[in-house]
Amino acid sequence: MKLAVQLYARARDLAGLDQVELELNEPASVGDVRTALADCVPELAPLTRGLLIAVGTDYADDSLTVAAGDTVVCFPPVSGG
Amino acid sequence: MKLAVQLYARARDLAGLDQVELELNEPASVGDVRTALADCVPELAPLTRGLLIAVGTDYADDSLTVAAGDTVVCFPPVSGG
Amino acid sequence: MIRLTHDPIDTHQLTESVRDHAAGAVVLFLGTVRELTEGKRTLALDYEAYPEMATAKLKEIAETASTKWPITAYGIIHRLGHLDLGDVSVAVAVSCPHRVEAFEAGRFLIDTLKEIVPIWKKENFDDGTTEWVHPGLDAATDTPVSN
Amino acid sequence: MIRLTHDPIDTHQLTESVRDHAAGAVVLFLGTVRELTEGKRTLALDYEAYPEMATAKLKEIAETASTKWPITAYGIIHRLGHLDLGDVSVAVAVSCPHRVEAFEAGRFLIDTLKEIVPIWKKENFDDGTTEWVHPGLDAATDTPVSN
Repeated sequence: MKLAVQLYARARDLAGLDQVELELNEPASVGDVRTALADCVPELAPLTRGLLIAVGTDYADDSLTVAAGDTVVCFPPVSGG
Repeated sequence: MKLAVQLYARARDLAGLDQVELELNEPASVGDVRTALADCVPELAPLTRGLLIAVGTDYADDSLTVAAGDTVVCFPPVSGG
Repeated sequence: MIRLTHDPIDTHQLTESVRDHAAGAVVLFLGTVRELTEGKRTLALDYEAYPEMATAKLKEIAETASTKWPITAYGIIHRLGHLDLGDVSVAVAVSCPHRVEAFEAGRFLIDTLKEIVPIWKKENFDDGTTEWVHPGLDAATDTPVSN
Repeated sequence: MIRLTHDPIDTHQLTESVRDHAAGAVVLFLGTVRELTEGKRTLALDYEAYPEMATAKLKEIAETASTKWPITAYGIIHRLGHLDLGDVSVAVAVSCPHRVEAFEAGRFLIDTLKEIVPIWKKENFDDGTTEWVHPGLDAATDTPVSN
């Protein structure tokens, strides 16, 4: 399946892209997204351990299953306030 | 010596006076002021243990010596804020 | 800046006065006249101070706070006189480089103010009674206003 | 009330919005753009959010706070975009019956916001470099602006 992953902050700047299209085998987990991201965008590889992934508006851990059409978002640790 | 003691809040309302003139033997302490106040203004007697006494702009304990001309002020526990 | 006033407190001006490029955090505390206290309904409060000592103690508290936390700027204003429901009785503003310090300093300033600054409030309850608030002394309800 | 905005935050309006006859205490926290961080001089900050999730998490935090403290009213506004020195980046206002609760709730709201809400800031230093702030990741200074 195809899955679009939105990038924010330093992840977006390193990738040079707002969004990355991944090709994943089903069923796919958030952990698979993490691995595919690092393969597809080598610039993100040094960050991947520290990147956070959200599905919809919730943090997701690597075991969560993602489906085509999910809003998947990837970003480094937050620093608002 | 004569010593004027200013009263505030419930102490003033109970006494019905802003200020009480005390006659004290020298040397006089804050403890003597406390005793003389209760004698002179019986309405204050039930409060006397709880009354605070300041000399100038500082809290004074019963052992402090007071002199004629000191600003002596007496009030119940504070409740600002 | 320390002030006692009979006028309404300009809380916005106070807050702005502590903002500073050296500070990353501002904490403002407002005490406001609350309607219900232990089931009794308050209509108004009257505040009174021994002003010379109140001002001196507020300065002392601010100086103590400045030795404990890296305070960039502060302001404390206490209102006196007759206050209606919802009115601001006290405003404490403090700025520091970081937020933890600003919260701790703000908390210290208002806690210590309430402990040692010679200011008193008298409750005006909706049943017509009034009562000076003197923590640690027995509550003593004074004559109904209608008498 | 929860809001993300690119406009300057009206901190006075926010503070007034939480005042209530049921509350005796209001705490306002402001985060402001500080000039010096670990010896480096900041000229400006750029804030960015994943807005849908930021709003959802702010609501979640406020709901959690409301189960821990008797919050009368609250408001949280986070600014986004380019902020200059001294600008207010975030404002949290909370009112409660008593001050201890208001301080604790205010502290919880800003602490938790900084932990979990997807908002990021980029430092613009006076040496022309910029740097995303990502706690726990190695600092990585990006290309000088002049390149």
